[in-house]
Amino acid sequence: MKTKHGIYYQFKAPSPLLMIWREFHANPISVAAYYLLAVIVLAMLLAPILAPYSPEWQFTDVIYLPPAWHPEGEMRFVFGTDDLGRDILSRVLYGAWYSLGYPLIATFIAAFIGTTIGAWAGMSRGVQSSTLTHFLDVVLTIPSLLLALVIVAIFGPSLHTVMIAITLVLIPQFIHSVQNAVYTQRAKEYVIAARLNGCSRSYILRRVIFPNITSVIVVQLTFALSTAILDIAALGFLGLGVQSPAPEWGTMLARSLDHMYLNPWSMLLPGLMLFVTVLSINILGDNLHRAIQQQERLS
Amino acid sequence: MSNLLQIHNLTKYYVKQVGWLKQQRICALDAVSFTVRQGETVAIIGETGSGKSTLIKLIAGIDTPHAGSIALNGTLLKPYDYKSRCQQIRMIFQDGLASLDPQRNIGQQLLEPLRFNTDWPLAKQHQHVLATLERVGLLAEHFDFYPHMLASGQLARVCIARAILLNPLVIVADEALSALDPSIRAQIINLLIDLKKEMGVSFIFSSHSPELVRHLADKILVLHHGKMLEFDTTVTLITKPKQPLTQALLHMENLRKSV
Amino acid sequence: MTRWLLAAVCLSLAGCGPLKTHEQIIHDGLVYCSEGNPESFNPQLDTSGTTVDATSAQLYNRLIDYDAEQQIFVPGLAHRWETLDQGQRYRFHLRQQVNFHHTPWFSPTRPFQAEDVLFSFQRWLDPQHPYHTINGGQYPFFRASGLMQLIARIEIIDPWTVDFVLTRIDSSFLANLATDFAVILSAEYAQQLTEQGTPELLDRQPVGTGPFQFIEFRKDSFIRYAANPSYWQGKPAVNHLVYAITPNANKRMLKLLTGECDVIAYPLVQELEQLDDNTTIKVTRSASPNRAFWAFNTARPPFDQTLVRQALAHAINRPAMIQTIYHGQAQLAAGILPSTSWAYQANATGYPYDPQRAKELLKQAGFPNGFTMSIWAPAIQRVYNPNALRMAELMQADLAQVGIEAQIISYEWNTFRQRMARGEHDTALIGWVADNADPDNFLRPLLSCEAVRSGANRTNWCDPDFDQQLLAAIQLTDKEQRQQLYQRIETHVMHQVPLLPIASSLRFEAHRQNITGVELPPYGGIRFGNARRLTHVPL
Amino acid sequence: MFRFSLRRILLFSITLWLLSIFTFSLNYWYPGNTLTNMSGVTPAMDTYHDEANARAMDSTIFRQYGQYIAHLTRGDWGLSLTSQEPVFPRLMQQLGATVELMILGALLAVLVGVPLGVYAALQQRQWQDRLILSLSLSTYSIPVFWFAQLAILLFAIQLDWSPVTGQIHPLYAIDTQTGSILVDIWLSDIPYRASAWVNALKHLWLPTLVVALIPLTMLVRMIRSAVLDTLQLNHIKAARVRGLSDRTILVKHVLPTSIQPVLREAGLQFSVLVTNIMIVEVIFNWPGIGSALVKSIFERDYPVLQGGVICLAMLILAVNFAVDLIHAWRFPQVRDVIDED
Repeated sequence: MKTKHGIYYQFKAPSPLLMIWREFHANPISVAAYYLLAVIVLAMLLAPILAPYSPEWQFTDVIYLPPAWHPEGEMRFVFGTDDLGRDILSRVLYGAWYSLGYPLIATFIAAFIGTTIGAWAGMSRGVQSSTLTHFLDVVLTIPSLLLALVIVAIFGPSLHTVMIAITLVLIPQFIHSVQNAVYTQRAKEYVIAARLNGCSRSYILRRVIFPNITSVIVVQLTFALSTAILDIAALGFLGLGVQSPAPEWGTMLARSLDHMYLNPWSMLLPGLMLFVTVLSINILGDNLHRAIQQQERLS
Repeated sequence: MSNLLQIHNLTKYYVKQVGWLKQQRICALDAVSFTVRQGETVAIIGETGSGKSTLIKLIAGIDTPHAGSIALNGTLLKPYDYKSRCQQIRMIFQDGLASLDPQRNIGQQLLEPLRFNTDWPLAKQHQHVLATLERVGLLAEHFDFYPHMLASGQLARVCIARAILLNPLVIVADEALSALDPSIRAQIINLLIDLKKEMGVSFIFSSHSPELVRHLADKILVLHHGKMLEFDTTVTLITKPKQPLTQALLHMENLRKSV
Repeated sequence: MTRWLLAAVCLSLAGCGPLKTHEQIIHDGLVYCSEGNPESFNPQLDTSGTTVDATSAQLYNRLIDYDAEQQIFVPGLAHRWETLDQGQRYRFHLRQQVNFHHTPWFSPTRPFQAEDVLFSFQRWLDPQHPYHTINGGQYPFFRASGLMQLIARIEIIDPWTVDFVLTRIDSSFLANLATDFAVILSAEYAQQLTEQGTPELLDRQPVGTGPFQFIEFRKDSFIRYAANPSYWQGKPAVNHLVYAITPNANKRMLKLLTGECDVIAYPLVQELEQLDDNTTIKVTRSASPNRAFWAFNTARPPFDQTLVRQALAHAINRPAMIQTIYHGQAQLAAGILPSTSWAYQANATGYPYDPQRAKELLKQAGFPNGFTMSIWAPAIQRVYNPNALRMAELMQADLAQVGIEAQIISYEWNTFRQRMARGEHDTALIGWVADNADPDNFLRPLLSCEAVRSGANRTNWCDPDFDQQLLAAIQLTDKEQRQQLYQRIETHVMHQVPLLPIASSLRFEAHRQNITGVELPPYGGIRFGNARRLTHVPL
Repeated sequence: MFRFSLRRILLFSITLWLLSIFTFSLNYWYPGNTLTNMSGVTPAMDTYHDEANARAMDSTIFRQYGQYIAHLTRGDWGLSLTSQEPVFPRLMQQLGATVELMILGALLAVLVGVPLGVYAALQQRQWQDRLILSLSLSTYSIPVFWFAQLAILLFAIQLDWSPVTGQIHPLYAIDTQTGSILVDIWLSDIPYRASAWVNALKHLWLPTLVVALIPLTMLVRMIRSAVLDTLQLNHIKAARVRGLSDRTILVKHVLPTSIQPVLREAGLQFSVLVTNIMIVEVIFNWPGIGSALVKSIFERDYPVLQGGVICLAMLILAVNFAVDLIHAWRFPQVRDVIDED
């Protein structure tokens, strides 16, 4: 609905979500984190093209090769090779699937399920939701790693189990935050107004409440993602996660400890990748959160 | 003029925890009954906490009464039945900004009642919204505006637009004008009077302001601790109030002047 | 400054006795960082190297010992022995004035005598013996080595003379008696436990005649021993011996570097050499009669087919393993017997790396598209295999080349062995360290039908013909003839490949420079009886 | 307050009951024999039938649950499948070791985190504040197992300030009574307590640091924002106007108010602490519940795993319960809010 000659300069007003994005974009650190994460995700997606070798191919004649910038390194193995002569660069790239890709999938599945249940709980009233709240409060105090360990104990360590465990463990967090957010929203006057407008429940949920809690969900997403990454890596490190030879970063790190003097790079690189990935996600979440607060203060 | 809105024996209480195990009921409304005729303007006055907002909310349907009934043209209104109610009773909120969704623009929100309560084609809905915007003294381009970009007077106009969009029989307002600057308030009051004349709606509002009450209301309802003290025409109450409280509420500025 | 602080702390605490410095405490003892928990404190019950290391030479003695350097048997608790009845009867003359440990839970009233020998052997020989079924009732070494069938009876001649009567002449009898498993327990202690109604403590709160006595075991943390003050060979120089259980090889190395461990099991040799820290740490290497192998569980299809086993043997690249897993510190295995054995002959047939041939064999066997299988690999280091998990990864890649999808399965060491004994595995990367110099010890415990029953035969391969030949070989006294017979046996086994030999590794041990006297006999566990610390601390 | 406490106690008991149902059903979900998972008694053992009778295995599920609870409360938590030892006494010792690390870690986090957070808030938008904030965000993102390894390399190997793993040098023969090494030294009658303490502290500080690091950084951030929020409140401004010194305002007014939102988050903090402890115990060979738990999964030792899960979960629930009570006792306005639903 644009009017050609109004008395106002702006024709198209920016939506609040867009304004949060602008606020976020004004901070160079968050932009850096954003692009860093984008690069890592891209590298993960393009791993089959970017990786020079298969992550499991063993060059048994060149084991423990240091990275290329080291005097003893070779150009064809940029990050060097591990104890079985596998190219560390390729392993780190493919490993991103396990250490970032699968957590991403787990987070999204958990977000979907958790948000659905959370929205339902937030919209329903009375005993039902109060019981759920208390129950969730309790579940949330149990560390996610402990629950994941129990699930691994039941099904045995494997990629499937880890995915099930991490997804299950993340769901309560989403239910909790979404339910709380919906509950707060429900009391807002504009939601009441929408109800008085005769809108259907699903319309109120989808069009009125959801746009207003997107930011909560996004912040929760980044938080859940970093939890998922660290938990999967921790399970891998403990030997209870993704099993070798899958180049999961936590598993790689644990395995590399046995030859950290001979080949310190194979220990440093996976840990560094984990750190950088989680750091950029955390910065992203943190600054997003701040941008939202800023936006709320302005409006 | 027939009785449009019949309110009978309306009761509402809140439960408060007192001590360890005892609960106490606090009455917000205690058996309030009155009727409103078509086109009539009723002002509800009372001290803070006397149950004005509760009454408004109950009529608007946001809250459920513990006893009593509300009937419109002889049919009982069920609580939470927004669908049938919103065509006939509309509400103007106290805080314009808070009652508008910050994530959607004005137009989208004004289309909402039409979308859910009419089977008009989209173009007609748009047209009606634009017409209503102009009718309340806004511009068509405000359609694209987000609530935080509007001034308080404009927000009040949007709220009024939302209330009149469906041509209701009754409009209720809870302290709708108390937050506005005096000059803007005057504009809005005039707008309301104009609209009332044009549409012939019944208007129920609560207010702290004696001038406004005297200026707008045909009838006045006085609440005290949830009980209905008096309900009569403005003229009667101003000239011959039965209760000292009514006198006090309606002549506050006189009191203040005399002190 | 620190001393003042210490003194202040000490003074402020009531009952703080004479100050003993950290150095004195350290000087008094020795810390051995071992790789795992012992399954029991009696090596009769278990063949695991971890159990043997922790118990045999420290807590117990045997009747006789084997001196690997001079290749002769030397006296243990028996100071003299003789052969009677053309080798069917052995008479042992026992040492007198040997005392059992004096512990809080047992005070011996008499020294060691023939009754104890009888008890120690009858326990596993006689299924009716009251202690036979206590703590599992499995005596894997004795069953697999054939000692159970070999010994007909044991006779006490007088309190210090015992006769062993054999069912047949057997040239490996003494060698088996000298192993770490043939330990002597206390009959008196057993009787006390029976009276107490706690017979299971025999193997948990052990009493022996060895240089150290048991104090405390805390699973996953430590085993604590104290010197036996009345040890018949003289009190050990080390007063306190602690096994700090450190399953992680990397942690063991770090702890050796910081001096938290004095001696460590299974060091990461390449890492330690890299450190170039030879002033404080010493790595020793010695030949060891061991064999790492890949066992196929022939009880499970398709591993019951010889063609499949041969195909798998061709499919994996063993020379690459010598490089990556053993860092060249091992010898590629051609046959089952290691090159240190006198029966070894270099011309045994091997299985060269040949994926093409492997594919052909698989096609012949009816698996042109390969199949899925599991490789079981222990998570801890062994003498014969420093990193079985890594080896399994290598093999996984090799097997993928011939279309076989392999899954790696690993459990904690004791669980691993228990499950394997139940035959839950498809194939397993495991190995064997000889208990004595006899070639029989390499074949019978690993592949005989008797070993299938005891659970020690990881292949579940049972060939009566093979057993027959083994029996024939052991009854021969002529070395030349035996060697030829073993040669034939080995050729047969290698053709059948129930297991594929991979390598024999050097044995490594690393310790701080100031520790001496830690012995690693080739046919046994580690011995601390003569260990001592060299540093002198002013008192 | 009484009513509030009653409600909380009720909630706490219901939670414990749910936990017991959860752990009870775990026995059926773990692979293998249910009775063995529950009691550690294998079918091969003589006592198997007695145990099956004692736990009402052939009866209804409700009676089985009743027996399970009876055994649990009696302290009969079954036998370990690997060592055949009773689980409960062993777990209590491991609990001591874990709690020791927990308390020291929490203390360190509070003693360093709170002043740092307040300092950052007072220096808002200065370089000190930015430094503290970015440092805390980075440390918050470090995988704790990686950090622990790097810390061992630096402090134990390079600098030799600390031993690599363990509670105390193994040659110190300290009887394990409570599991907490400092307490055990106190209780023991060895003549060289002082040097034992010194040695134990040398072992303790590094794992404590690693355990405390992440809760510490979270605490810094939370305290900082809480203090900033508090400074905006009217009564603080009023105190300023009254002419009170900055120091008095900070100690008497700002801090007590700022603690409230931080205390509310204490449960979450504590669960982060427990997560770290589990990993740190494995890395530092700390004989606590966390390392026992992880090991029991490798060994398929379900009775021990069960015991560990129950212990840790109860510990966490109890701490949360305590925090709730303290919170409500200290900040009465909270309990009305909570009371409403």
